[in-house]
Amino acid sequence: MIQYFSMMLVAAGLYGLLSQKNLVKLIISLNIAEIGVNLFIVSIGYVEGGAAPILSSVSNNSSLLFVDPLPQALVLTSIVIGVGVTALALSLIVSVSKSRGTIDISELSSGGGDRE
Amino acid sequence: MNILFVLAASLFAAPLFFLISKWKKSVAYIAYAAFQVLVFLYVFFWGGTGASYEVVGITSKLNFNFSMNPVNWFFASIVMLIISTTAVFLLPLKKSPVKIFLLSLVTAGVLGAVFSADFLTLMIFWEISTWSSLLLIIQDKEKSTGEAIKYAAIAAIGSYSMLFAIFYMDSRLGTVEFSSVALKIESQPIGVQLTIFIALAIMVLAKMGSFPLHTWLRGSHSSAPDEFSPILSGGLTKLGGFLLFIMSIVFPSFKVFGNLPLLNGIPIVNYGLALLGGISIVVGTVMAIRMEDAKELIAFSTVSNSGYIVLALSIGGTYATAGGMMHILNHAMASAAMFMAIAAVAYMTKTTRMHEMGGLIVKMPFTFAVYLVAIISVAGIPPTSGFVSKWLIYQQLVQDGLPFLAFAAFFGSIGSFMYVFKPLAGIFLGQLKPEHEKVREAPLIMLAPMAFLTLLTIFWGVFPSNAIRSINRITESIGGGTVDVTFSRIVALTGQWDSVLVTTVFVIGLAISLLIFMRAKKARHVDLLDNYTGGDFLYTAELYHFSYRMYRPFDRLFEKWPSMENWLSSTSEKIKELGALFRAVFFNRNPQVYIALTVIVLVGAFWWLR
Amino acid sequence: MKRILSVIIALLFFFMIVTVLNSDSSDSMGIPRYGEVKLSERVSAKYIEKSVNENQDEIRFGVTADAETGSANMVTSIVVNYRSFDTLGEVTVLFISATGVGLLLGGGRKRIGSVISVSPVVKTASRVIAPMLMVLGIYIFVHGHLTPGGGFPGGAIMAAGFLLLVAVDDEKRAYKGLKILEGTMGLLYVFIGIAGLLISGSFLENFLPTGVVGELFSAGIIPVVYSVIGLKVGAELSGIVDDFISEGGDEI
Amino acid sequence: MNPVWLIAIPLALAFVSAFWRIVSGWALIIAAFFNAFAGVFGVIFLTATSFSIGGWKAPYGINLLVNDATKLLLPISNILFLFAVLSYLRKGEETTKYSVVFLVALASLNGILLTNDLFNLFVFLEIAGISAYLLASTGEGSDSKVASFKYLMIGSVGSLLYLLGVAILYGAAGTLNISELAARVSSGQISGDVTLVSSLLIVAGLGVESKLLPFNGWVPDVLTKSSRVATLVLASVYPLAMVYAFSKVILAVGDDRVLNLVVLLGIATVLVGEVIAFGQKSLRRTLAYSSIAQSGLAIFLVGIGSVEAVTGSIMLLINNALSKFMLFSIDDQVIDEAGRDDRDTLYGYGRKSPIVGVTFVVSALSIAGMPLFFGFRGKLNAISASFEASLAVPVLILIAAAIEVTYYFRWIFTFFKPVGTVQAPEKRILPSVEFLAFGLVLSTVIVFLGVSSGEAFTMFERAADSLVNGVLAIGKAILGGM
Repeated sequence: MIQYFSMMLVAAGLYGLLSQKNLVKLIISLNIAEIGVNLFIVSIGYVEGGAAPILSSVSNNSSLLFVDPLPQALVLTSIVIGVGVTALALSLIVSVSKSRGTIDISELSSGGGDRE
Repeated sequence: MNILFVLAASLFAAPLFFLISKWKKSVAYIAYAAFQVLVFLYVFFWGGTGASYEVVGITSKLNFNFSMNPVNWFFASIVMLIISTTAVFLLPLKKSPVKIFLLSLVTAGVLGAVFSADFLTLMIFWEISTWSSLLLIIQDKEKSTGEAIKYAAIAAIGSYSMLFAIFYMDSRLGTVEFSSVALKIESQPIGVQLTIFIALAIMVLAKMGSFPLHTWLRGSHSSAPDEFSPILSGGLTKLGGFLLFIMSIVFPSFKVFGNLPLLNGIPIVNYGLALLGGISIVVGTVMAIRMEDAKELIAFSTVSNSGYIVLALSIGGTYATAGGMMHILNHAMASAAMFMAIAAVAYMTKTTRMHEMGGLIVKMPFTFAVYLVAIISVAGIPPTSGFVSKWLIYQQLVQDGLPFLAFAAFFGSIGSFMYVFKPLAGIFLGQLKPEHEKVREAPLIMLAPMAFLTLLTIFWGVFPSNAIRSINRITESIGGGTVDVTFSRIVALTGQWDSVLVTTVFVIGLAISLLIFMRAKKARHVDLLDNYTGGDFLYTAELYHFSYRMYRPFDRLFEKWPSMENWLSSTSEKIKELGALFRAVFFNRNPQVYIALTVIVLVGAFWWLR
Repeated sequence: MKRILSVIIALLFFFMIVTVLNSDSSDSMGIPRYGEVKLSERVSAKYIEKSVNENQDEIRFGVTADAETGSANMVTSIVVNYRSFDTLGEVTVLFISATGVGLLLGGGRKRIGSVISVSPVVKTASRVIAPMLMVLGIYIFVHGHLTPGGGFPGGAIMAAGFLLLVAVDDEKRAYKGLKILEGTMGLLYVFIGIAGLLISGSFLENFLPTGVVGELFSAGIIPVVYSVIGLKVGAELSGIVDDFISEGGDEI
Repeated sequence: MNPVWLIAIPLALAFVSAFWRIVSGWALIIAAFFNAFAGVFGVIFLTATSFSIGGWKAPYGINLLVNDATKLLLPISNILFLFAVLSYLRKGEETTKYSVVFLVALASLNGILLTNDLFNLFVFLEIAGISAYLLASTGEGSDSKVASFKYLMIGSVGSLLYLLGVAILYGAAGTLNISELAARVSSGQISGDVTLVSSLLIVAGLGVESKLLPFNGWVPDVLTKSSRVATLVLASVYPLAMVYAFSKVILAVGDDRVLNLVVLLGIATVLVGEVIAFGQKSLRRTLAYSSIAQSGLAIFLVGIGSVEAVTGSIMLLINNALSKFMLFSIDDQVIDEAGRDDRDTLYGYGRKSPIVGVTFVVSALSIAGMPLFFGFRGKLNAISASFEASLAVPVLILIAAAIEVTYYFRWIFTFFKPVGTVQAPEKRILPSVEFLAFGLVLSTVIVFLGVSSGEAFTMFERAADSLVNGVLAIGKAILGGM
């Protein structure tokens, strides 16, 4: 179920990416899709009844049932990468809006773009 | 010393001559000329040993193959003859290091191509000579860049078509060598055979400048540097003849396509190719008649003569094969001589437009003689070698009963009288222009190679048996029939040709007319533009030059013909339009379109492939 | 029209993935149903048992000593030990985007002031809370090998402290020292890797004793690396915040 | 030498120059020189193939793979990068501002070439991507910022798709090691739907950076609007690394059905790229579209997947990198000189500046695939291999090649158009020193590879073999050892 939900997030993000015009909204849509993918990655590591993969005084034995720790490590990486890309994208938006005075993608495309 | 050494030497000679010419141009040019002559001598005397060589090299499974068979010898001798005479001819002309570099590369490419024993080697060396000749063409004249691009486009069509054929052969037959392809091709399905044949034929048509791929010849020949035109027309286009000979005779096209419907005993594929040859005879002739520039005119005469070669070699048969081969030899010499004569005139007068000249016979009699013999040969008049080849081709046409092709061939012959006379009259006859009063005969170093070609033309006209025996040896070596010749006679089915006898008669006739000429009254000189009594001023003097629009009435006949000249530029426009469309679709300005396309392709591919 | 198309495309994508998730994969390895993962078929099994290089008996919390990696938090052991190279890359991503933000927005001297006026109570309170947040961040990344969390959350919490300061104080700017901290920490991470290469034979390999699982001073280089990462991430995120509020003017 | 130095040194210097601006230019030069030398002398003589990171054995830890293909591409990409850096630092203005970005890009490109782990590849792709977005935004005016933003959008979506593909693959196979995944995929252990959708997602993700249609919408804008030095890197070294990563991953974990799609998209890329390039009036724009076409050429061969095809792909890739480096630097020279690069400006430029002209001819002829130049060898392999697919493939490729030859010749003719034959030749224009050096070196390499005997080409074959069979063999060994 959670996997379907994560894919819905991806689809929602995709919808936003295709339909929105505001650059900031586009980045938000991108983030939504990213979160969907991250959620999906975590979900493929879930084991029914598994404990969090941390040894502690409660779950103190590696022969216990744990969930898959690798996807969690991957998600950590991909979240941070997402943060980096978002920061860069936002700063690009700031710089574009300073010079062009608009953050509407269709206006930006008609002004610049692939001209002869 | 084998051909590999010569080939390597000629490849390395290019940068060497370039460096030498940076130091001293004349030394480099003399060395270049000497080298070409040496290569020619080597090729001519030791080129037909029958040895073959294999050099590891191209890709992991394909190697360079060279052979020194009679066929290679024949074509190599012709091409090197033209190149070496031109190399001597161009000594007095303007020198540049770039030109000598490219000219040396052309030699290397041509040499490798004519000694090749497989299609890939042929194609690679041919391409080398093609791109270096492309760069050579644009060296001198400003309009040349626009013209050379047509050559580049058509050469690309030809080369890639040939490349397709080569690798198709490789994938189907596992070999690209001439001899083993000839053995294995017969067992292939007809579709494969046809594909290979047609793809190779496109290369032949493109490089020989035959209809419908002839449009590059006019611009490239006329805008090429004057000293390069003889090589381009006499040397490089003859490589097409080499490939054609390989694909129609060695590759036994008659046997291979024998199961297809026959037209007058000729397989429909060969007939189609011959028809294209016939069309290019007609088109070349008609267009040549309409040209005002001497070099453009000869360019179209090359189209027409390429048509003869294509026609002859594709209908096959003993006489046509011999005639086609002979015609390659003739036309190489004649067109080279014509271009040299025009180049000599242009060197002295700085123009190639015919109506700007006239009366140069008094100033340049030897050049005139060279030109005269060359046009006689092109028109196919005895006692030049041009007659023999055309006679042989007619023999075959009559024997096979091919009325359409025969009509084209006769049309070309008669038409060639008209167009070769135009420069003759325009440049050499008529009245000398005042600005050409100071023109002198071309320097000896230019005259010598021209005279050499002229003598050869007459020699093989008088003693065709000499050339035909060589051709017989070639056709014999690949199992074809031979033409019966004696010392002075050629025997064909419908008659025989005694060249020595005819020449004797011709010489006697010449002597008589000379007598009459000497006894007759001398003509009086009148200035062409002397209109003192007319009471009018002449503002457009060239309109009154008698060779300007000389064949205007004839020209009008063909004015409405659809022009084949523009298909290339219209294709280019189409490609540009397509490009604009593609750009609008795939490189839209809005990134959302890219994302949408990405996902659509992804999803579409998933449902398609699943 | 555009929206409808977008919906259709998004739904098609959704169905594509759903089809794969639902596809019958009884005879081959498909995507396991939610919660039905067999860990024994995955590389993670070895990470849990800490027996990648040699077979280890059962790991017991607070007992087992000198395991191949001494981290009680398995995710941390993967992030900073088994797949530490990813983490180095991840740090670099953050680093390069922080640099990029700086390059694009320019580290100007003037800054954007806040629109609303902040009451002195909030100002004072935030001055108390911010250092506490930073200490919390340090606590989190130092204990990264024992508890949930680690360098990235720790660094983010530290940056949150900085953000708090910046939000309430119009004059507040980042110190130039942050850049130095960021760069040095990155350099240190690479040096730890090189030290591993020189001492133990491969890049980023552990060269410290791993200690007893569950103790603070255990797990070899993991706490060291996580501290480095924590400080670096904290400095970087603060730097990004600072760049976003800069308005131009002279460069610092 | 452990190849990880190639990643560690530039990275370390990047961190140093982050806070120590004054040395950043020097740091960049040191790193570029180090990588160029280490890339040549340190890697070629390596006998080991696998280098673990962190001391963990193959499928568990990340490992770097040094096979014959890497040994070929590492030196070339590092040397080209050095050349680009040297001409960047010569420019003078704003010399050191972006050197951090260059350093990180250098490290990430080496990482992409070396790593043998899907997720690690993702990380390096992201680093390279972000560096590329930054490099793309370096142009003058806001156009380059907009172009960079578009690049970022499509690039992020691409990497998102790639990540999703990797996740699906991990969910099914439980490993991220490319070799092990290759072994599992080839032995049919993984269900068909999973391999299909994951390889589709990976094709889309990697296709963005490798300029595969329709994922390449960013290319023309970025390559024409960004600053000129950034273009040198983005047009020569980046495609080398990206297409290599594409071929490595797709050949290893790609589903056979997806290979057909790759052939299809590759050919579409070639055709579309060449057709658009044919109509362009500015040199830089022509080169940008020609880059797209060349990438397509290298990629469709990957889709065919035989050793011969991949040999051709690697050769074309290298040829494109070498030649495009020269062509884009020539475009720089022209813009420096004349301010524009349309046809009218360029008429007769090669006569005024013969060295620029000659290098242009060499590189253009090599890209167009004329004999005596390296590109021809690649093209022969490509066409020969394309007969393994349907007969339409070579036909389409040859049509595209004919278009390509024509427009490259048109540019050559433009360069050498004899303008003003009567008047005295105009004054000679001398190109910059570094251009002379690089042009000479690269032209020599192109001609040398063009005329050297077939024996020298076994290295390309070995490289291809290591991609087609080598990666899989390592995976089989891992599976067997588990």
